[in-house]
Amino acid sequence: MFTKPIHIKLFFLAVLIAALLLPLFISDAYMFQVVIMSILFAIATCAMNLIIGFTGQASLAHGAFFGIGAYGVAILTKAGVSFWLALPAAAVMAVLIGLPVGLISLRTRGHYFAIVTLCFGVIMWIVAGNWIELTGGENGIFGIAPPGDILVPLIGRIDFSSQAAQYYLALAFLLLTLWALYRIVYSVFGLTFMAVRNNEALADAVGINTFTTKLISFEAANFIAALAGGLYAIVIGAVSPSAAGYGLTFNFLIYLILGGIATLSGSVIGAFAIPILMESLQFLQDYQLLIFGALLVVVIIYFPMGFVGGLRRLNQIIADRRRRKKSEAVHVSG
Amino acid sequence: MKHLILPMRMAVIGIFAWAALSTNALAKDVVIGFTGPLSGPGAGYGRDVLNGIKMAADDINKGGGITVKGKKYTVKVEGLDDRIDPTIAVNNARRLSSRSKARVIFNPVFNTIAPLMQINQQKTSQFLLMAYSSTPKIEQIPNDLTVSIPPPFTAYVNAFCDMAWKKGWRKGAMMVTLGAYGDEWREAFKHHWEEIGGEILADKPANYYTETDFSAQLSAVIATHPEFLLIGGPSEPTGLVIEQAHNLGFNGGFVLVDQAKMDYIADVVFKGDLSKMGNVIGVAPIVGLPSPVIPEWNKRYEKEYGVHDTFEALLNYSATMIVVHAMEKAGTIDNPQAIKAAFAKVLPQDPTKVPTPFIGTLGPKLLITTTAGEIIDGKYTKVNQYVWWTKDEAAYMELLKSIPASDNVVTSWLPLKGYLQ
Amino acid sequence: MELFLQQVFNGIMFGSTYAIVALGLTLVMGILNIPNFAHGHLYMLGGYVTYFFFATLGLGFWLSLLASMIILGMVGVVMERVVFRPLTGQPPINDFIAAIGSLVFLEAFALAVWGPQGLRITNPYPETFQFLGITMTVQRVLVIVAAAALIVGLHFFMKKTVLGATIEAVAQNREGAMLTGINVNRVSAITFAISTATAALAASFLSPIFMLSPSMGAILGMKAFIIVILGGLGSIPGAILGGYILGLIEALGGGYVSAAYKNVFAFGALILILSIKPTGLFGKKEA
Amino acid sequence: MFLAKSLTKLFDGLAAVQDVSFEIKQGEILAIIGPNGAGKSTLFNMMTGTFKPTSGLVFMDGHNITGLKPYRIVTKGMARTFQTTSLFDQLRVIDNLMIGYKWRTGLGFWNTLLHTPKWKAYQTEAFLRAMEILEFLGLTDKSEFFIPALSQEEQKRLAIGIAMMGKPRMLLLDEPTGGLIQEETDRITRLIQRIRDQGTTVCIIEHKMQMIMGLADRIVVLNYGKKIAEGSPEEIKSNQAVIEAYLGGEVHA
Repeated sequence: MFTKPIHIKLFFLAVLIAALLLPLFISDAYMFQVVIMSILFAIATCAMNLIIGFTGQASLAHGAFFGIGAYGVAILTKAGVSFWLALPAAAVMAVLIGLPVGLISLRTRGHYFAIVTLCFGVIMWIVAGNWIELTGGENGIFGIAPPGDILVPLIGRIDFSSQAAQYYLALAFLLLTLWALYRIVYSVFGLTFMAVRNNEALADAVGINTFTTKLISFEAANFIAALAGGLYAIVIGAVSPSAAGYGLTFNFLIYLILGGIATLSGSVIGAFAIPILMESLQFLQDYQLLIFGALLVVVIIYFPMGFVGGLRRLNQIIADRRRRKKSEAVHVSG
Repeated sequence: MKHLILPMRMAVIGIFAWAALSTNALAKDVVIGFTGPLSGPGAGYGRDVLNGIKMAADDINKGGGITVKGKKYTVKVEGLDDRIDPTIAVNNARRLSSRSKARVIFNPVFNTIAPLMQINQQKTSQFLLMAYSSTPKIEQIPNDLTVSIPPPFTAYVNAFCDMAWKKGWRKGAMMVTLGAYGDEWREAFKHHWEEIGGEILADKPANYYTETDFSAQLSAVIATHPEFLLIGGPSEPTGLVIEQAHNLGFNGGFVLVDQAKMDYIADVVFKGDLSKMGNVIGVAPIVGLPSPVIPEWNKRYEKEYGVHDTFEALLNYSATMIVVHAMEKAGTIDNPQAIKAAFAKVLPQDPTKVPTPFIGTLGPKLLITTTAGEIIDGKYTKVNQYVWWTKDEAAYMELLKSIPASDNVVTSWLPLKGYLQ
Repeated sequence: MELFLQQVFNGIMFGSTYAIVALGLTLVMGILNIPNFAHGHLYMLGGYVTYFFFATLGLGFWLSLLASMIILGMVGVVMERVVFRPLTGQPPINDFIAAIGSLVFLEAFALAVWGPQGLRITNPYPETFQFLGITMTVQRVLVIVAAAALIVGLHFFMKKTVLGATIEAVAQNREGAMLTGINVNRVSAITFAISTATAALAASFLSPIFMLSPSMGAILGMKAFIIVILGGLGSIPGAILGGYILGLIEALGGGYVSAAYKNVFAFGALILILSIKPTGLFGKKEA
Repeated sequence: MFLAKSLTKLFDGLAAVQDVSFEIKQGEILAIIGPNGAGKSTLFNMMTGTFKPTSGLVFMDGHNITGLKPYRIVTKGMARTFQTTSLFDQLRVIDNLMIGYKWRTGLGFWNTLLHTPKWKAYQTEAFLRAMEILEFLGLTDKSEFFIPALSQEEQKRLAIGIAMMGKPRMLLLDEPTGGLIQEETDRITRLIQRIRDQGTTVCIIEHKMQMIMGLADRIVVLNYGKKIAEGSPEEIKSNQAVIEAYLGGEVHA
């Protein structure tokens, strides 16, 4: 009932192999960096997709939870905790902090929910900039060491200060995220998220506890966002309030919408395409943001469902037409 | 799900097309990189820094460029905007070092300096990081390829305290900008001021970057009846604070943190009317600096860039000069270690050629005197110049010879803990 | 006591600005259902346009103010037509993205035209006077008076004019209004124009006191959003009350407790109020 | 099986429903009728937990379910549809149905993430139930369609199907044939009869008198928020108060 045709599976396999082999073709530290960061942003955007895209609750505190992951890993590793412990711990921390936030903000709906979560996000951002003892204030926490070398059978020693190792680490988490989201989204349980987004009253009437559903989605998104943030901390090596800011939330939102909301591949495509677009607009210098702002408006007008959504819509129109023709043919013969 | 093939394919094509667009610097150029805020808050500051670097490159190129191992090179400056976002800053630095082969990169904000110090020693993309930030935190991170340009702000703290004390001020109140820099400043100032016997009556920081009306905090600090206010952040809002304090009936003096420049405020905010500023202690006005080339430099700078000159532009101008001359002396344009090692050979700089000459190096720090100035009754007074790194009088007297002097400048020794050699 | 009064005065002045800016936003958000996150940036643009007429062309303060309101009104019409009207029928989150695109554009535009350095127009009324032991400047009093005048004016406009009644009708029932022959598109354009013109008005009054910079609209825009939600979406009295509440919270919190956490008070108050009343102070029951 | 005891709902002090009591018996079709604004929907919403009654009690199988949230009431064996056809219009027909079965299963977060054996069993169970309902509705060939591609009538059927998914013992239908033409109405009527024949009790709100008279076993009539009559279709037809409330002729319209 939720299985994909074989050629799609083969295509994803090909993409996976390409992704695994990519480091062989990138010799350039710059492109490597952009790709690694895009993977991290893709993870966070996928998480945002869960709560905004699939569950329909515009959580604008997402950047703050990314920040909790980043600060969590930074603080714990600085205190001597191994990265491999610090990362899940930071993510659990995000879930714990997310609980009161969710309990309060999920009482509101629509624009109200967006603004309440934005407020929570801004508050956490301000706290990050001012709780000097814990977060280092505006300077943040710097000199965060990458995870220690680990010994892997067959491959040998992995040194995480190299870009290739960071790439595979990030890729592994992206695949893990996509795997988890795939399982959730293409299931009856995932349908309840979409049911809440689509028609909350009806979902309620058919026995779905909408509040709990939203809370689970919110918390799962926070958990994953924090994982992405934790990875960010070791890739960048320094964490300052901008890693927890609302600017980050807006970036994720742009990736999400332009890539294609409520589609798994859309988040990934958005998180790759937009930063790469921004990088390639660097030559415009002072006019970079001018052009980007205008582009954003034009794209949202002409591709309201984003890139993947647009293609999907096209596909659907064609399929519907074909189906209609077929049923007409049946009527004629019958 | 066929529809997914197209986007994926296009994304892959996109990545490779973009990769193919790599632009290598021309063979005869030596690229100096810059990443910093050129838009958003801090844009003015970032542009001042970049302008200084650009002007140095122009001056070098006008003189025929540099000669390294017999080959002639033109200095090319590539400046990228990072909006103080660490992600973009790292991308920019990678881009500058991988694509443009820049081996020297300037950055003016600690939040982006720290992540750059994480990557500048990686074998695949080494570069010399020219960090323009006065926080001592830079020296806490071990890094052989970082140079910090400005004097530590604590040198200013000591200098300003010294001047304020001599004026007879005892009771102060603080309303400094929020943020890392402001936090460090007010803490250091409070500590030092109380150490020498002064008193701080109130401490109400304000956000100079996002707020523009300071009356709430100002009323609170003024209500404690201080003799002077320690204020400052970026220059323009600092000017506003002075004006608003006067409007609220404050008649005391002001001490400005080193980010705020009194001449800039006087010229830009008060349109040159010094009398509107009251009594002010702060970083010396540029016109008061001892170097003979200052007036000419000033004029050229303002003509070229259409903005008031600042210390940021001056010090980065001088630092860029050090870098390119060190390249000549080291005989390499792409070995950052060798370039840094050659700094010693081009220092001290000649005050008749460079407006703000550096004297030497101390660990990762370039050494330059701190200069403090004052406005009394609508006029600039003489400039105080402080040597802060010599550990004894004798070393100071020895150093005096290489320090620029003029009739308008009083030089003295103000040892700064942690930096004495 | 004097200190307290001074803070209250400052709070009222802040609040006046917030009220005007939020008023414009609540019109657009409540009536057109457009979460115009770029509202703060329109305010910023209004300030720069006033600067252009006042400082660059040398017009007087009041003329510049008028010119700025007219130009921003036109900007509002254009923005509604070009950016938001094509998005009709799309999910609100798309309006939000378009608004982010617009604000990025506006900020980059101001940066390109006027540069990053702060600009300010000379204060036309810099005189200070003492009242109840607190110091005031005429310009600041003017801000408060202008805000009050605008609020009263807008109230009469909405209640006593045909156009105002039409706008209200559209706000209450868009489809219904369309059926009675109201040209909804025209009403949308006019509402947007009023919204942006009031932002320009606020910016004009404040530009002698505050520095203009391309990024100044961001935090104000966010606060306006918060006030609109605080007061209840589309509620004019809510926006006004919310504006003054926020101004006072900030002034008192910033003056007495901690400036660093000043915005935490403001945003925290919103969370508190919404956790008690999920649709804001004057919100309709089910939004 | 179901009992409403002096239900009252006040909106801003005005009574939308006042002191209404009635009973629904196992296996019958009970219709609630009344002119527009009589309080039918408000009554319905109180029965299903959407509104909390200002006063009065609701019982299901002798259990007090007053004030329970709608999603809890469903688990007591009562399902409902909405007046304006309410579907998950962004999803496919089959998805719409499967959502309706979720509460009966243990398809939670962890089961789904880990694909436990339980998950597999439940997922199959839900799918089979959906296929069963599709066949019952006569929509088997449209299971992959998105909602907008369905006809008005098909949508109405699907809405009933979603409510049926969770195997309710009592079904509450809010104007199931609103906006349909006679032919379609007849088909829906037959569907409702088949539902009842399967043993499900039905409570229905309807405007169409003719249809109700033929379908219902008993009728409750509301006017101005009060119950003015209760009885078999024949009794209602001849009830003076009802005729007056409908201004005479309309009952037969």
